[in-house]
Amino acid sequence: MTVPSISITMTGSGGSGVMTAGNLLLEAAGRAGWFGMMTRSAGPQIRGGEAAAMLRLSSEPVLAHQDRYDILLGIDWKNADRFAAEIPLDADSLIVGPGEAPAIFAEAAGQQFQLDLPKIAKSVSGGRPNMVALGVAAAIVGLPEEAVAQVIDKALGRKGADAVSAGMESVRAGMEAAKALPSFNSLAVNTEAETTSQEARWNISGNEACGLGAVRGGVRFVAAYPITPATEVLEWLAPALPKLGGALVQAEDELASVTQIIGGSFGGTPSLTATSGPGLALMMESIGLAVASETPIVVIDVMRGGPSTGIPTKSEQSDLNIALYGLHGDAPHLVLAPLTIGDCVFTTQWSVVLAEKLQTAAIVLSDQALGQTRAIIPRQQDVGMVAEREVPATLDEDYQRYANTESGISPMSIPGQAGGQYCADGLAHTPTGLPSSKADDHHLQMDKRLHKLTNYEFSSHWAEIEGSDDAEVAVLTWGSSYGAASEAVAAMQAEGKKVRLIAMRLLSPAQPEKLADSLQGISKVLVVEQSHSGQFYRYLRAQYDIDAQVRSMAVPGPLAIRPSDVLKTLSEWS
Amino acid sequence: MTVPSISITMTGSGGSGVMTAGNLLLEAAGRAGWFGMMTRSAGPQIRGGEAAAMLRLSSEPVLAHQDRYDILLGIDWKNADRFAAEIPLDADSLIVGPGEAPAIFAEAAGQQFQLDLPKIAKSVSGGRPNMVALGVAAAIVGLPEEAVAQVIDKALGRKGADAVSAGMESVRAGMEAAKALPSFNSLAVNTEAETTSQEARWNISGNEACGLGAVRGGVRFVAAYPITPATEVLEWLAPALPKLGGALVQAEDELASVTQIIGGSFGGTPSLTATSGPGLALMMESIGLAVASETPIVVIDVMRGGPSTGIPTKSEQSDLNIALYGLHGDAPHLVLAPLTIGDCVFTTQWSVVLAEKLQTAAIVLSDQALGQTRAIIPRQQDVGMVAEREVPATLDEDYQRYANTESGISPMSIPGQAGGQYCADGLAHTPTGLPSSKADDHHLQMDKRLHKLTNYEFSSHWAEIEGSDDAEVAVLTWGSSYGAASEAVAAMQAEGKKVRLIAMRLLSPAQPEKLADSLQGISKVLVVEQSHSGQFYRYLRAQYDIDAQVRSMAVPGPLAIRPSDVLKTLSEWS
Amino acid sequence: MIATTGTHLSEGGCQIMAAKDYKSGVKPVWCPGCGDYGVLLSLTKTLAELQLSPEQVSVISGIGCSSRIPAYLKTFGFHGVHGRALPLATGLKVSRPDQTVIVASGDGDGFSIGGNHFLHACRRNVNLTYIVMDNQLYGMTKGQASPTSAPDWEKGKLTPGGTGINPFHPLVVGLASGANFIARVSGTDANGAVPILKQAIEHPGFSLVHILSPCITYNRDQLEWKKQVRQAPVEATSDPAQAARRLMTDDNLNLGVLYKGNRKPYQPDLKAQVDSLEVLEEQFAV
Amino acid sequence: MIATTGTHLSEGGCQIMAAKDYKSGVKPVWCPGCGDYGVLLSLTKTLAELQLSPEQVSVISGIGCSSRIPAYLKTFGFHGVHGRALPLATGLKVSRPDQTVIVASGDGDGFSIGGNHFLHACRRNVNLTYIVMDNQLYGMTKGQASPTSAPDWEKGKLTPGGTGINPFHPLVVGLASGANFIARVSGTDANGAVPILKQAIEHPGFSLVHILSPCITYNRDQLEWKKQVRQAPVEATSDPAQAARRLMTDDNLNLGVLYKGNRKPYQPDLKAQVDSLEVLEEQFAV
Ligand SMILES: Cc1ncc(C[n+]2csc(CCOP(=O)(O)OP(=O)(O)O)c2C)c(N)n1
Ligand SMILES: Cc1ncc(C[n+]2csc(CCOP(=O)(O)OP(=O)(O)O)c2C)c(N)n1
Ligand code: SF4
Ligand code: SF4
Ligand SMILES: [Mg+2]
Ligand SMILES: [Mg+2]
Repeated sequence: MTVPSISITMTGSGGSGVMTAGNLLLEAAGRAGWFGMMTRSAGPQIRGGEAAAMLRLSSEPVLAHQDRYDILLGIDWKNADRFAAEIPLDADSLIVGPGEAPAIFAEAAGQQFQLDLPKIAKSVSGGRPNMVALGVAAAIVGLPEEAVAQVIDKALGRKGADAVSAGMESVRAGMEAAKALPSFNSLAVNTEAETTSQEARWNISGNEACGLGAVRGGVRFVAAYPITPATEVLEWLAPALPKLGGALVQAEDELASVTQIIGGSFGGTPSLTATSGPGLALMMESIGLAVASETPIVVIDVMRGGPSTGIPTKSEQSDLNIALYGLHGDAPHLVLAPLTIGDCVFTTQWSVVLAEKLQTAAIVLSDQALGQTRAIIPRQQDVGMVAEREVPATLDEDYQRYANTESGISPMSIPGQAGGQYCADGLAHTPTGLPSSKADDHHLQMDKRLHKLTNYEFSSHWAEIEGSDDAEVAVLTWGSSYGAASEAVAAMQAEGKKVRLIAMRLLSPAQPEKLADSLQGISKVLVVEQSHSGQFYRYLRAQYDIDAQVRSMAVPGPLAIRPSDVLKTLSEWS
Repeated sequence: MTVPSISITMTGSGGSGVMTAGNLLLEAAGRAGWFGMMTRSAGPQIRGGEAAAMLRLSSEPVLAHQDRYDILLGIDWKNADRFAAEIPLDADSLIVGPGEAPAIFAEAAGQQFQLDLPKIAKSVSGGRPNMVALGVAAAIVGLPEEAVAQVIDKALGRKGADAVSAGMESVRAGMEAAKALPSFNSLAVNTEAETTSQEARWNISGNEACGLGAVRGGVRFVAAYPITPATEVLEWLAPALPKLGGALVQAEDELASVTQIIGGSFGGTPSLTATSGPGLALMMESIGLAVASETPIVVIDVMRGGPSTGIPTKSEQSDLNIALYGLHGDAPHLVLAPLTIGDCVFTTQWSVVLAEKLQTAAIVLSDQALGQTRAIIPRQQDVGMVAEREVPATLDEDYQRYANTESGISPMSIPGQAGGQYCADGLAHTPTGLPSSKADDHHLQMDKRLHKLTNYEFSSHWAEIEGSDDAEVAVLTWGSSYGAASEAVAAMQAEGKKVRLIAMRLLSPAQPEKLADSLQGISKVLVVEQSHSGQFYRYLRAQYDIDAQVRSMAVPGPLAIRPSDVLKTLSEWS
Repeated sequence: MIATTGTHLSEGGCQIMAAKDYKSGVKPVWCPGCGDYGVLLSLTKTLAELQLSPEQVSVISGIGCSSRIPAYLKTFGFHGVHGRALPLATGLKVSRPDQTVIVASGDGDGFSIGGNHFLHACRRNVNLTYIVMDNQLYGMTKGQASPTSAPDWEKGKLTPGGTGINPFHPLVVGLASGANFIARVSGTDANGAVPILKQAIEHPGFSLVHILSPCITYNRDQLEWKKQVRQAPVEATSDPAQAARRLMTDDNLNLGVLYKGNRKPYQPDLKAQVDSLEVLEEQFAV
Repeated sequence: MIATTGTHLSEGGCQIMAAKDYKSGVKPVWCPGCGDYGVLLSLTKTLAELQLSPEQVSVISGIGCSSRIPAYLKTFGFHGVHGRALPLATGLKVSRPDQTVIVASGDGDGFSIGGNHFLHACRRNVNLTYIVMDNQLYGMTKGQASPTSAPDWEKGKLTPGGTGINPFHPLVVGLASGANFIARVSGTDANGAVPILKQAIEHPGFSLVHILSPCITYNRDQLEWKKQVRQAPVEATSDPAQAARRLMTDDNLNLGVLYKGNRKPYQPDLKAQVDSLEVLEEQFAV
């Protein structure tokens, strides 16, 4: 069933404080017992340019933005047209703001009301237009004043009582002004929420969620070099790690950050770094070292538009190729992808546990759409998985660091363990780690490194599977495209059509049997992804035998794939 | 038809001069009008350890080593058993050397003759065991003394007449001693060769051939960081470029060498670098810059065993994945691979021309087996292709560096051209090069960069196709595996079986129509490659619809794929 | 290697270029008040002083707020990847010595990720002018510490308690690695910067110009620089040892030319010695 | 962060380790006569002097002839990728301050591809000992010029007429970037090297030990070093300015401790402040 929700965008030029208003609206919705998400978009200016806060609010958790916006609220309209492609309006949409909205919006929307927010703000002592906007928005969507008051209190409390009361005055003025406007208060306010929300709901971004997943998985050492849109993963970890007895080191570059974490891991500490495409490219050589030397590491790649510097502030799923194939030589490793903001916690945690268990590198493919979107979601319970590296039971003269075991996992000693000394090496080596160019040694270690991955039972976490058991059509997707695909599948099911959704969380190693099982009865597969060349589609062709008609729906960034895009393609085909 | 040939290996411990003897034997064979190839293998020591010179000599050009050796000639046997896996002997093989050969050889070979080369050398004033070995080898294979004398003269001439005569004395002593041995002089000596060989035949390694191809294609700027087994490409270019008005700069690392050549190319000079797996990994970020900014560059990757530092001195075709897919974002580019040592000239030259024409990055996948093997081959005619970059016909206010043309190729101005100023950028950009995060701009440039490659007609150079028009079985391979595959196919044809061989020189962009054409009538396809995970096989699955049964024969390094391995797999299947 | 193509605007000898003629007209993405506006102005004024035709000049940069500068100029430009402006410029200059090549970086681009190229560019001494807009932080990624940040700057988002690390001394390291010309200018004083930039461009070999360019968004304290800077009290020296002594006690606020070396620039001779490839091919003949 | 695990050989307090006890027994791949044999010997002797249990010590290297050294020792070791020994060691030491971490490089590994990490390791001043076996060339790749090669060394295979570039001054650059201890030893004089290496390991912060380690295969002239070296005529200074003056005129042949700084090493405190993750999770509660 599709989720009832309200979508609202607030825009404003540099200095208008529109993002603050958006954040407070989201938080207030959370206080009121709702769920929701907010994505920000900004102009090309480094800072202080025009911006748009795009929200979707709902009484149930939401995974993707809608195809359209109910409300466009402008604090002002300067350069707002820049966001037109991201803010589709239609005959049911309402525009509110001072004077004439840009034609591109006005022509699309059904209704337009003029409301001069800056002017209203002036009527309040210390009033701010963005707080007025918050009041207008809260009123239109039907949020109780109490919820807004709580967040104003929290946000402005530090600035003193005057600031709080000026803020609330502005909010109230906005609410008052909104009475003249149609309301969209279709969502039931959860009256119990005020008491339970503190525990039951989180306000979190995907990047923060990755950080949390990392420490839950046991990560205690991080080395990093900032890059958009991954920086917030690191910024969250920087103060968190010292509290847990860990450390984050800001490195001189990505070559250093990835090798620093190899060093940390060699020392026995689960270690991680986060980056984006350009940084990942620089790390590939050393990720290969982690694979060959069997030193566990986790690298989070928060993907952005590519290639090259590309579009740092927008999302795309186009680093799949480099993550799967970007290592020189045959270097089997793990590639995983969170499906939702909340799932960033679990997938990162699981990746840490898997990397440590399998003594290899794990690349986690998050993206800008997950990472920099802030959402009200149910609290993510800790599943309790923690890194557990196999250490040698006994250490004697014969200890072989790269012993050929049945599982392919060789117990790994840690500096400080007497008798466990070995020399880790990226050269082809013997079971003891001695460099060797002999065919037998090379083959043994390559087989071992492959089989430890392919033999491992990854359980049902490999994918989320939704929809009908008796469907003939399936949507196959991965990572953040899950949100839109899931909504589209739900909509089709609501129409009585049978569809199945398979969203892969584990990309590598491939799971041919699991996929075959999950495709039972399916004769048509739509492959949905956000890339230009259909990277996921090609990967599926390379690794899986799919006994069905397969069609590729590959849409590059920077615009998010919308549920309706998937729905349309699906309806036309099935 | 299979080529009649003699295969001989000479071994010796550190300081024995066995490589010199091998090189002179090869050169002498060339003088005698033969063709041939020589591969060297050495122990783990940095320098001066045991070594093996493995030769195959023939009256016709040869592309791969045989499955077995006719003769194993030891200057001494110290550590020679280290090479056993590389030197298969059988009942028809002859071992010659001082005392007992290592058991692993002796047990395999049909005949063994004791000949104490060092002792024979002592009987000559100034005699050297390796020159004795040269004489023995020359006599066994039936090379005329005159041909050996010529190369001795050339090699030792600088050291004075005494050295030359001591050398020849040793050779003659070896020839004399060899009279007691069975001879393998089955190859006709080309008596005209002495006069024509100078022009008609080359003694060249694949790495040198890449260097020559580069300058033939118009490369005049090279920046480089040394790495085994690519260094000789650079070492050949270092003195050659200044003669041609070009330059080679030794850079501080691979990050610098690849960006230096982007700078050189931006300045209008066809530019190239050469590296191996670890260096290629470091270059990926900036190769993406070349793709996005449409600045032509050529990167030669002389592949070695992987992953990580792997096996620097041995061959493997396992960098195919990184070359095809190792760039972040969607970054279409060229990937090519020479098929033979001689073809290193043409493929490199063609790559330069294509990169310049299509304003993109070309990765050339040579490997250690081609690069560091020295061969006598027919002189490689210059096909006359030279880099021709499209420059703007006129330059005015409206010049758009990244204009959306029909071919997708946008005329590129060069610094110094008034009115042609633009700012090259790796950010998503408009046709003028201005950074843009708009969907339309992003899509336009991505489409353009893809289509300029897919629209281009690559002609018949895309692959070598051999064998029967009416075959039902095909061998599909790429790069250096062509040699063994070609020999296997020829052997099957000689047995009256019909087989076709398709060896791809152009790996990316994929050529689905061309492959479909070349597979007309084929119902079984054996995919042959030197990797552990079947990278080529997976790539074919991803990009091509092959309407036949497909089987993968993927064999990792470090041992070369042998014609008989292919033949066996083929015979068993077809 | 390549024939210089095209006609030069100044070839007629009469057309006088003004500073504004070097502006591309593209609107900078910088925050209002950013020091980089001043640097842009200094550059256009310097180019006008030198009367270089825009097509004779290439401005190469990496990634960062400061590295956006090439697009705002009417010269050739290359906005490359983070940290690699110097090698890109090296490849261009070595193969096209006729171009005037200016390299622009920030303190992160130049001294953090690009540190190795900095070392080796100083050492190699190609005839480049390297301007580094130092704001002691990463502006583009929204305010993290850079190598030149003060150890107790607590606002760096990855170094909550301050970096605790001594800042990088660009000029001392530049001198130690062989830079041939070292100067400092204030980004907010375009007129003061022009004569220095002019000298830097005209000086043969590798010229390093350290520019104090405040980031008003992530460290407003840098607005104070304007008041704190002073002309270096002594003349430029050409003695590295003397320069070292001075620079080691330099407090980052001395403006002017601080060192003027006379090492020979690195520039391969690009005159062909043979006129056919066949001469090279002879070596392969059996 | 991690509990130190395992028992120490020396825990009983009675077992005395000899130099040979630090050898792994693996036969080096080095050419007979290579200077690196001497370095290996010095290291084992130094470890014996310090009576460190082999499992308390990690030796981290990059790629090169010299970088092969960890496998020849009985300590923990990591033979990583080319140029990245220092960051690998940094990650290890920061998260495992209880380990004694020694980093081994060649001049190519350390100053060419690894130059940026060198700069920043000096600056960061983590308690590491960095030994660089300088043979002024790339041995492993068969004889190309390195940053420390003489400009007129014509045998470098990529620089046929010599590099024409001033050599890199590791000690000057190391000092300029903040190394806390700087010394030079001769690779061929193990007994002379031991006391210096010992001090380097014991000195807090980043210690740089420049080792003249001849490559007899690609530059036999380096055999002369043995005769040319001398003890530095003056005592180690702790004044960076004085050290700078001395090092700038240093001819590469002065042995001994040349600088001993007293900057505070960088070491994050690894004591946990909270005992449950829930404290961190509270911030997300609506
Ligand atoms: C390989 C890579 N790593 C990281 C980044 C992210 N990044 C962009 S600019 C920048 C720092 C810029 O700092 P600086 O050079 O001082 O320029 P400023 O913005 O301060 O002028 C970083 C880390 C990137 N683009 N590429
Ligand atoms: C990324 C990468 N680039 C290049 C190489 C090739 N390579 C191996 S060792 C080496 C230089 C070693 O020189 P140095 O560090 O001085 O050590 P030495 O052999 O002289 O002791 C090079 C360039 C490599 N292994 N990896
Ligand atoms: S963030 Fe700082 S450096 Fe960047 S444009 Fe704004 S003021 Fe300038
Ligand atoms: S090549 Fe030189 S550095 Fe390498 S092992 Fe031989 S002598 Fe030592
Ligand atoms: Mg900066
Ligand atoms: Mg060296």
